[in-house]
Amino acid sequence: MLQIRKLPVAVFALFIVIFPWAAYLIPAIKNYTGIMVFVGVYCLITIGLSLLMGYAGQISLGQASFYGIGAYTTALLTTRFGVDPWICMLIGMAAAAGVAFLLGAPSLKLRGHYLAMATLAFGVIVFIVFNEETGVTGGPDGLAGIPGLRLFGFKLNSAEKYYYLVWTIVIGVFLFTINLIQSGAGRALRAIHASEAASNAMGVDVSRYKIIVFIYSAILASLAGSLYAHYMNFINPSTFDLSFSIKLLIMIALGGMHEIWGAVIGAFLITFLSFEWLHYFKDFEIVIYGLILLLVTIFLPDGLVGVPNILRGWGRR
Amino acid sequence: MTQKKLSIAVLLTLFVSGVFVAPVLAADTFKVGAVFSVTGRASFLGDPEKKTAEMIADQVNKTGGINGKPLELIVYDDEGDATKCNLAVKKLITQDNVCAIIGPSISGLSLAVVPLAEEYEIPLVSCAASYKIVWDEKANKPYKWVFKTPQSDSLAVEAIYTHIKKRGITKIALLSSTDGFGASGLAEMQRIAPQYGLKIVADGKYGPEDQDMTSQLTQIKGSGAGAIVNWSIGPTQVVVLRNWRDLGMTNIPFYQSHGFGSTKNIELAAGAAEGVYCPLGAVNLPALLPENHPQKKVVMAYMKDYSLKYKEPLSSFGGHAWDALTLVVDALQKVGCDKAKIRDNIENRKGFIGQHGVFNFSPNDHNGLTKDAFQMIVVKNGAWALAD
Amino acid sequence: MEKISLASQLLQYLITGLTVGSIYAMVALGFNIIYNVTEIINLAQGEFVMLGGLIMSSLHASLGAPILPAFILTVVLVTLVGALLDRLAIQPIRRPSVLTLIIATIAASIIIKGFAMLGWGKNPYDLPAFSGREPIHILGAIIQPQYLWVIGFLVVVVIVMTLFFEKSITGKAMRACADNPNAASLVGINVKRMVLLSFSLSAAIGAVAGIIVTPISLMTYDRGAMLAVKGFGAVVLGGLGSFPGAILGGIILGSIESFGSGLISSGYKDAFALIVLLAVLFFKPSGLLGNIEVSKIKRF
Amino acid sequence: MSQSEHILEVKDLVMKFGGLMALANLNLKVKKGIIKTVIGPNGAGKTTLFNIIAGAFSPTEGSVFFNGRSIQNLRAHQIACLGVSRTFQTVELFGNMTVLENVMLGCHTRIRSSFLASGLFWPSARRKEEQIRLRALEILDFIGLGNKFNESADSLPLGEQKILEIGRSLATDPQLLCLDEPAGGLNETEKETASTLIQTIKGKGITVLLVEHDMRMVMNISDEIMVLNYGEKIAEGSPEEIRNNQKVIEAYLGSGEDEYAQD
Repeated sequence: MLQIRKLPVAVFALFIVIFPWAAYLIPAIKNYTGIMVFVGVYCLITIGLSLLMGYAGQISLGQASFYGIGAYTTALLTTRFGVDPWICMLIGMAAAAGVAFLLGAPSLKLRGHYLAMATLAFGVIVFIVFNEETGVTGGPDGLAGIPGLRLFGFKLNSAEKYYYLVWTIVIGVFLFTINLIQSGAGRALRAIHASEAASNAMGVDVSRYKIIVFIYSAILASLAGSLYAHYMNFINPSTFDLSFSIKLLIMIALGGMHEIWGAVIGAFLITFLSFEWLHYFKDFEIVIYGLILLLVTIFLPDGLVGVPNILRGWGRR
Repeated sequence: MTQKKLSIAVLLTLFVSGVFVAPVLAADTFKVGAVFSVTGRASFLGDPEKKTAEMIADQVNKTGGINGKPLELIVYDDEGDATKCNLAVKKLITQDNVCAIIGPSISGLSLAVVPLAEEYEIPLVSCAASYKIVWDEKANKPYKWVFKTPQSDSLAVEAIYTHIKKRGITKIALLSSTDGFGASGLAEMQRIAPQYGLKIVADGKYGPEDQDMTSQLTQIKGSGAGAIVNWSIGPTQVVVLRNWRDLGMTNIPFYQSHGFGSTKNIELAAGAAEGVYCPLGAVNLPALLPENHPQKKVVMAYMKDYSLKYKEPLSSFGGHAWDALTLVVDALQKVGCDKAKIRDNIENRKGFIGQHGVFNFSPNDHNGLTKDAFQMIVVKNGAWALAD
Repeated sequence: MEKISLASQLLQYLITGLTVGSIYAMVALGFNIIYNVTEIINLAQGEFVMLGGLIMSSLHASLGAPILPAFILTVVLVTLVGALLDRLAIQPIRRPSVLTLIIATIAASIIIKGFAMLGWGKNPYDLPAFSGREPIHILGAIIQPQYLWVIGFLVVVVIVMTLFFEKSITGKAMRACADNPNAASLVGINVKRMVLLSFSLSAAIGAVAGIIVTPISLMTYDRGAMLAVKGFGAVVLGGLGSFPGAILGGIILGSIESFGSGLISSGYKDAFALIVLLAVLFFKPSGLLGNIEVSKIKRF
Repeated sequence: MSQSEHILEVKDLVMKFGGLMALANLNLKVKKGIIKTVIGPNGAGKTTLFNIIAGAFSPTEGSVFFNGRSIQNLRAHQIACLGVSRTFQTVELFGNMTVLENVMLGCHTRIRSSFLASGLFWPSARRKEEQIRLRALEILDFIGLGNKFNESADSLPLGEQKILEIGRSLATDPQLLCLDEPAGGLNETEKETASTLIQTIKGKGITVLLVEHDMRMVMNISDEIMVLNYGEKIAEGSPEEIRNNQKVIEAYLGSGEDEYAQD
């Protein structure tokens, strides 16, 4: 029986609440909260992607486009029309869901590398639109002046406040997703991953499930994009390019894609590596990054969430 | 499995060293932060900027520092990524406690961190071109804490258009790359063309990594344009020249942006750069400057030091960092590490002789350069020459 | 001012499309050789092209080695990199899946790119054109001699590959691995060696592509990723595993970009190519010349 | 015979793959509550027939009626929800899930909760989940795998995997159960178990459509038998009639495969 215990989630939540105070004491992660805001934003996307890839077995190389759709929707509506940011977020999520439906219906019939290419192509097309529609999106220079968020009249203007906002949302989404995985829906998803023919014969509407998960992952990515835009107060297309889609994939692979925890661990690790730790290697940064990636792929096929199992294996010997 | 153990040990070491290696605690120094796009798509800007800034810091420290205190330059690479840039600037402000920040290299990223500089009240001297970086359109005056050293793209465009108009050409074709450099140039070219009575008859674009621009040029060939203005950087600006020559279009004058200003490009063009015009600042042309030119001395020195230290031709973009850092160092020398005073010092600085011109800042002008910062240059016999 | 007729313009777009498409096709062929033996899409394929250009430039343009020895040495060196890639990054993977293999090849491409940056720096490198830069005029359009070299090399590569896979024992053995690795190893084919060979072979083709395209478009250390994406697009458009498909896919992509930028909007030329690709996939899920039944039995 | 007596009716079914005729003008009627078996040499079109009934393929021509309703244009999952369930010739279990979860998935057709309700862990969703669990355990007891509910489906021996597939199908609460070679690859004891199980299922009022090569089992449990050869029906009747049908004997001998001899 697939059991994701709730206790670790509670411990994790507690850690999220308390650790910012402890982090100030450790010099190298002084910037902890600042970076964790982004880790949280990425977590939202990787959780959706993990469900899509690890559970439903569908690859997406275009997830950055939904992230971008969320970001640009809120950015445009708030700066041009003065719409309330929270309403913009909902509109952004609806927009991403609509696009995901239109793309998913024909694409999710494709298999393996063909699906990878189709989602990749979509991601690149969206990027080109962000880049080329200068009149609307500001082109490569981006859009500035996006307002910050307020909650009950309370301005979320510092990294700390935003940290708590983002992570509250992440934990909510995380719990929602866990419940989903453990319900009949999650079972159906894993069944699809194992055998589409048998799932169909058991009355599972395979294409419907695939599309729903795809839409769910798009909604989460869009939400992440909106949160990002309101935190940065600025967006430009290069944040939403193919390399970001690939980075998300790397996060999932590194953390472990068959477990929802992998999404969180992967996002955490890659974000800290690329924002902080790799800088110690100066010019060798790229090479070290590639090496870490390769070593994990070779030696930890289940990602970092598989490490406890490996350690247990050692203990037994 | 030993392989497994080894790999895990390696990984653990990596993380532990990442987490617990504390930055070396610095002695009493003047700290200046710098954020450049050293790698990534805009590395053509960030790389020479970083090298230049580090060279200047070395020189300052070798000659006794600033009023006896060493200059500590902290450089972060934003990789052309807005998120990283934001984090780097925040880190410089909140953790490294720098006196002032130079960079970022790209207009988009500079725009992204302007709000931070304003919020934390720290002087930021950007090395990117867009006038929007220093000009608060809502308030219709410059941002309080933000300056920039590069000439606005509009100045380069105006220099080119003046030259085109002088030759009696009225129809022009534009070419630009789809990255930030090309797009901001394109926007200015489109905006300013009517002021010079120029009609844009073709508007071609290409990706920053494209192989061949024959199609775009062929379209221009059919458009009846009297001159071509190209705005791009990196290999494409050379490839487009070769295509122009190969297509037998040399009878249509070709204008490059100021981004063409490296002799390396002339060399790479393999002869195709002959007769090409571009607007360049003094920094590109030390040898062409008359002895009494105000910038002659600083430009010659920079050229010599840079080529000696890095064994590569000078890129004019490094000059932006030279201007920015020298400006900040000067201010530090006069007022010390007091952010408000540094700001005031820069804002009122007149006659600062930099690589890209003589800067005259004022409360209403946080760039301090005029169109005269550019001269029209033509490539003659594989070298720069002043255009008529 | 001299104008150019529409017909000549169209011809010019076609010539450009064919040339650029030929490069994509070469990358796509490299993808297919590896895919056919291993079902892996090697996203480091673009790095072979980059290395080919940069190594050749160093040997020929900088060190002054004569063109033929430099050419051969470059191909050999890049082939070695291909073999190393297989031995160090692909073979050690124990539980291959689409994702792990994609990540492994991405990781490899990051490493190769990183070393190229350390070795060559970020500046572009050039090569002299093989037979000068004097353009040939045809019906108002021009052809750079190097264009002919590109198209010519594509033809040569295709002929050599066809002969190799159809006639030679090794080629047949590689095809057997593609059809059924288990059966192949039962009849005594060393599957691992065939995989190694496939990586070496496609690295060699990548190197050739890099050498011939550098005189046209210069070469920088970070060009690989873009070429890999275009090649991947070409191979999927034509149908995974199909050699004629790879060539067709590459040339179609190149032509759409060329005509699209000339006739409609150059800013969106890459988008046009991708929209066509999506449309093809939606109507023919296994690409133009791919076989849907075959694609169903493939693991990935 | 009146319409209502037949749970399944296949009319003038034609299936072509490219130029290959897999089924030619096939007609088949299955009475409610019986075990009907389709036999025939390899490649006779038995599995194709199953795939069409279950909605995995759509036929080139002809129609399929289930309880009088035309189903040949429905999709596989819709047909499953109507009450037609199937097993696979080669085991298609969800190997990454436990035995219990495999059966629980079968309950999907009857009890379902929305994405939102499951995600928010609403009481209704929890209640339904518990209901499914109990039902699945019941079925596992029925097929005799009750004590292995927590094992991974992959880890079972082939015989039990085949039984589990039947259990999973039962969980969909079918009226018609299509079993594709349930005894294929099993040893004698396992075959016995399977035979008994199939008869018990018939006892519960579920109609069984069977494809099987094991003639002893077929003759023992079938109420009616239809024989296919090269996509065409060559005989139909009771086990006794089939045993003595000259055409059938020729087909088997002529095809060079003496199926009787295999047992």
